[in-house]
Amino acid sequence: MSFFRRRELYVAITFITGLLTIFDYFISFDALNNTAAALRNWVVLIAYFAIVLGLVNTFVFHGRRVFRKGQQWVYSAWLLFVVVSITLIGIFSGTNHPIYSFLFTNVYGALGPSGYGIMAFFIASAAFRALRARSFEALILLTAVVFTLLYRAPVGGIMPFIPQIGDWIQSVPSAGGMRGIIIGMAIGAIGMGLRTLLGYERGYLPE
Amino acid sequence: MIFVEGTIIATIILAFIWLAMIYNIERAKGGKLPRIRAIPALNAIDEAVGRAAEMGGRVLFVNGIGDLTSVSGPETVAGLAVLRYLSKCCAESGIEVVAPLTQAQVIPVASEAMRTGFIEAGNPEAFQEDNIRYVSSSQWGLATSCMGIIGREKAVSSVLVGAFAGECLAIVSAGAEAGVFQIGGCGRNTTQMPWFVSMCDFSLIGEEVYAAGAYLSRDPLELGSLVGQDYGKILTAGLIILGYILYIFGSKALYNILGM
Amino acid sequence: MVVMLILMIIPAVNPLGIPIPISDYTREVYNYIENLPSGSIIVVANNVDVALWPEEETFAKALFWHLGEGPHKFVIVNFGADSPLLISGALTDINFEISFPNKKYGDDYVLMGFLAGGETAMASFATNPQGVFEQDFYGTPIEQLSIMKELKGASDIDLIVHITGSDADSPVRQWVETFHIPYAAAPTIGWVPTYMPYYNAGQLVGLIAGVQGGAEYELLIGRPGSGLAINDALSLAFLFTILLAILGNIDHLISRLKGG
Amino acid sequence: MADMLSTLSPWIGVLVTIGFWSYLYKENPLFRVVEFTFIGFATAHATVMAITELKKNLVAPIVNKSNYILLVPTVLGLLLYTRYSKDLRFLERFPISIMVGIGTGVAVRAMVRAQLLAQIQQTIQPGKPIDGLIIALLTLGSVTYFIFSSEEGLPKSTIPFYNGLRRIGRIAIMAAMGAAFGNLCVTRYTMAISRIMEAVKLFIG
Repeated sequence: MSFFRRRELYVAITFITGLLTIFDYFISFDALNNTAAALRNWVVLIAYFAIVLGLVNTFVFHGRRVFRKGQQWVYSAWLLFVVVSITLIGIFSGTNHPIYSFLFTNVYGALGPSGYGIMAFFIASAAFRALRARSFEALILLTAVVFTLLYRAPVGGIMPFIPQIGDWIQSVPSAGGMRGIIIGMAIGAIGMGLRTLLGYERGYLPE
Repeated sequence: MIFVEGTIIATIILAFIWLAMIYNIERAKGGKLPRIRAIPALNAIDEAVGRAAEMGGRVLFVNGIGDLTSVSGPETVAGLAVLRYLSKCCAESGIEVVAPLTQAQVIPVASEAMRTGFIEAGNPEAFQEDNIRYVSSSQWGLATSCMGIIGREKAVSSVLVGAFAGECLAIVSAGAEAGVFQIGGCGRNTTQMPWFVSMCDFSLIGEEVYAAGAYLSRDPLELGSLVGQDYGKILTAGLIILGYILYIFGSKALYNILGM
Repeated sequence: MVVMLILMIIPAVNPLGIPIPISDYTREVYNYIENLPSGSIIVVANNVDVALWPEEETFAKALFWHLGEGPHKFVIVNFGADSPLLISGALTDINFEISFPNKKYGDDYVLMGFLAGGETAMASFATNPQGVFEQDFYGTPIEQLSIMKELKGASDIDLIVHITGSDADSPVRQWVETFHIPYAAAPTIGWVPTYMPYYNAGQLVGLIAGVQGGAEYELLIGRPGSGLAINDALSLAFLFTILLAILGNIDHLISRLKGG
Repeated sequence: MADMLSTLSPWIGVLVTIGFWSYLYKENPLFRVVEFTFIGFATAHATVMAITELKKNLVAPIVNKSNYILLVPTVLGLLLYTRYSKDLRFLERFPISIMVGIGTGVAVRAMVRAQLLAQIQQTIQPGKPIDGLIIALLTLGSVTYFIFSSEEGLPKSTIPFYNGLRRIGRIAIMAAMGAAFGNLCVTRYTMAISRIMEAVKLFIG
C-alpha cells in the first residue's frame, strides 16, 4: 500500500494527463485525440461526483452548528431544511415542481441581478474613498475612470469631445496596458503549468 | 501524425519557455541563487496575519469560483498555494483562517493545503475542518457568505487569490467598508482586476498570481523557474519590436509567421 | 448612497427625457429591417442568461414591437438555457398576441426552445434549421408550424438578430464567415469591444450596444419606454459618481494641506 | 397553490433585493435569511443537476449500452469520498491529480495561441500607425512590469531605462484598470436601476 502513498505516483499521473491534453491540441492523431476526449468526459463525470461532496460538507458543517447550538444555529437549521426539501423535490418531482421553480425564479434568479445591483452603491462609495489621486498612477486611474464614465453615460454622447476622448482611451492606452497583462498572464499560466506537471507547485499534493 | 494547422509556432514558443524554465531550474540546482524582485502584495501576507493576531480576529481566505479542470485550474491551484502559506502563518500566530469555497472539487485540495500549513507550523491539532466551508456552487453564494463572515465573524484581514468573476466587487467592497485589511488579485479575468487594484490594500494582477506559490516558497528551484518565465517575456518584447519595425517597412512577414 | 438611490428612483417614476443621440450602428439595424422585402424571415437568436437580462430586455421588447408592426416573419431560437423563459416573458410583457392580432403564432412567428452546444449548435442550426428541433418551446410538433417549413437552410434566413451576453467569436465565425447570413448583433455593453472590429470591417449589418442601444431603438420605433428611463437614471448616476470622485479628491487635498 | 405562488412571486423577488441591499446599512437578520436560503437552494440545485447528469451520462450508458469503461470514472468519483476515512484518505489524490492534470493542460494549450500569439499579432499590425506606436510602447512597458528578476543583474547604465519602461508599464496598466472600471459600471448600474424599477412598478403600479 505504501506505493500508493508516494507523492511521485500522483505527480506522474498529473504529468501524463496534462501532457496528453496539451498534445491533443497540437497534434491530430486519432488514438490521441480520442483518449483525450474520453479523459475530458471522465473528468466531467468526476466533477459531478464532487458536487455531492459539497452537499456532505454542508451537512457536516451546518449539522454540527445546529447540534451544538453554535452561532446562527437557527439559520443553519433553516438552510438544512431548504437543502433537504429542495433536493428531494428536485430528484423525485423534477425541477418543474411549482415550489422548485418558484424559488428558482424568485430567489436564485433575483439574487444575481440584486448582487450586481448592490455594487452600484459600493462603486459610489469607492468613487469617494478609493479614487484619490495619491500618486501619479492613481491620478491616471482617476482620469481614465472619469472619462470612461462620461463616455459611457448616455448623456456623454451630446457633450463635446467626450466620444472622441472616450474612444481613444478605450482603444489606445487601455489596449496597451491590457495587452501586457494578458501576455504576462499567458506566460504565467504556461510557467505554472510546467511547475504543476513537474510537481514543484505546492497548491496541491502537499508532501 | 500531423500538426494541427496554425499551431507550429505555438508549439515552438511553448517549448522555448519551458526549456528556459528548466534551464534556470537546473542552474539553481547548481547553486546559482536566482535573484527575484519583491512582490509587495505577497510580502504583505505577514502583515495581514499580524493584524488579525493583534486584534484577536480571523483571516478570511477566498479562492474565487474557479474549478480544477478548466482554464481557471492553474489560478485556483495558485490560490491554494497562498492558502497553504497563509495557514502556516496563521497557525504560528494561533489564529484561524476561514475559507469559503464554491467548487466542491476544491474542498479536498483546499483542506489538504490548509492542513499542511498547520503541520508546517508544528501545530496540526489547531487545524479545523470546519473552516473549509462549501457555500454552494454559485458565485452569489460565495459573495453573500463572505459578506456574512465579514459582518459576523470578526474577519480582520482577508486574502483573495484565485479565479474571480462579478462577485469579487461585492466581497472587496464589503471588506473595504468594514475596514478589513485586504490583499487580493486574480489572474485571468481582466475585467475584474480594477476592483482589486482600487479597493484592496495590496493587489496582485495577472502573472503575479501564478507566481505566488513559487515566490512564497522561497525555494531556489521554483524561483529559478520564474526567471525562466522572464525569458518568455523578453522573447515577446523582442517579437513586438521586430514586428513593429517590419510593419513600418510595410511587411507582414512576422505577423504571418506567428499565425502558422 | 441614499442620494444614489433617489437619483435612480426619480427617472423610474418620471422619465426626464435627457436627450440621447442615435448612433449610426443602431440606426443601421433599424433601416436594414425596414428595407427588407415584405415577408422576409428574420431569426432572433438569443443567448443571455438571467443575470444579464436587464441590459437586453429593452432592446428585445423594442425589437418585437418593431417586428410586430412590420411585414416580416420571425423565428426565435435560443442558445442559452435561460433565454426561452426570458423571451416568452418579454412577449407577454408587451402583450404581443393582443397588440398584434394579425400575427399568427406558427405562421408569422414562432418561439423555439433551447439548443445546447454553443458554437456547434449555431452551426447545426444554420445548416438545417428544421432538423435540429422536434417541437417548439410550448411543445407543438414542428410539423404543425408552417413558418418552419419555409426555413430549409441558411439561404432562407434573411437576417439574424443576435441578442447575446457573450463574445463575438463563435457567431461571427459560423453565421457570418461560414454561412454568410446577414447578421446584426445586440451584445451587452461588456462584449461590445469584441464585436467592434467585425463591425468596422463591414461584416455586421449593425450593432445594438446594450441598454443604450435598446433606448435608441425605442426612439427609432417611436415608443420611448423603460430603456429611456434607464438611460436617464444611468446618466444621473454616472454624473453623481464623478461628483463623488471629485469630492473625494477635494477632501484628500484639504487633509493634505492641513497635514502638510 | 400555483396561483398563490404567482401573486407572491414579484414580492419575494423585491424582498430578496431589499434583504441583500440592507447589508449596506449593516449585517442583519433579513440579510442572513436571504443568504442562507440562497445557499441552501443553490446547493440543492447543484446536487439535483449533478444527479440528473450522472443518471443521463453515466448510469444510462452503463446499464443500457453496457459501456463498462465508464466504471473507471465511477470508481474515481467514489474515491473522493475516502477523505472521510483516516486510513484511506490518500486515495482521493487519484481523481484530484487527474483533474489538476487536465485543468493544467487545458489552460496551457489555450494560452499560447489564443492569448500570447494573438496579442503579439495585434500589436504588430495596428490599424493606425501613430496610435499603434503608442500601443506597442505601452505593451512593451506593461510586459516589462511583470519581469520578476531583479534589476541587479543588468549593466548600470541600462537600469534607468529599464525602470522607466516599467514605470510606463505601471501607468498603462492603471489606464487599463480605469477604463475597465468605467466600463463595468454600465452593467452594474443597469442592474441596480432595473431592480429599483421593478420595485417601483410594484409599489406604484
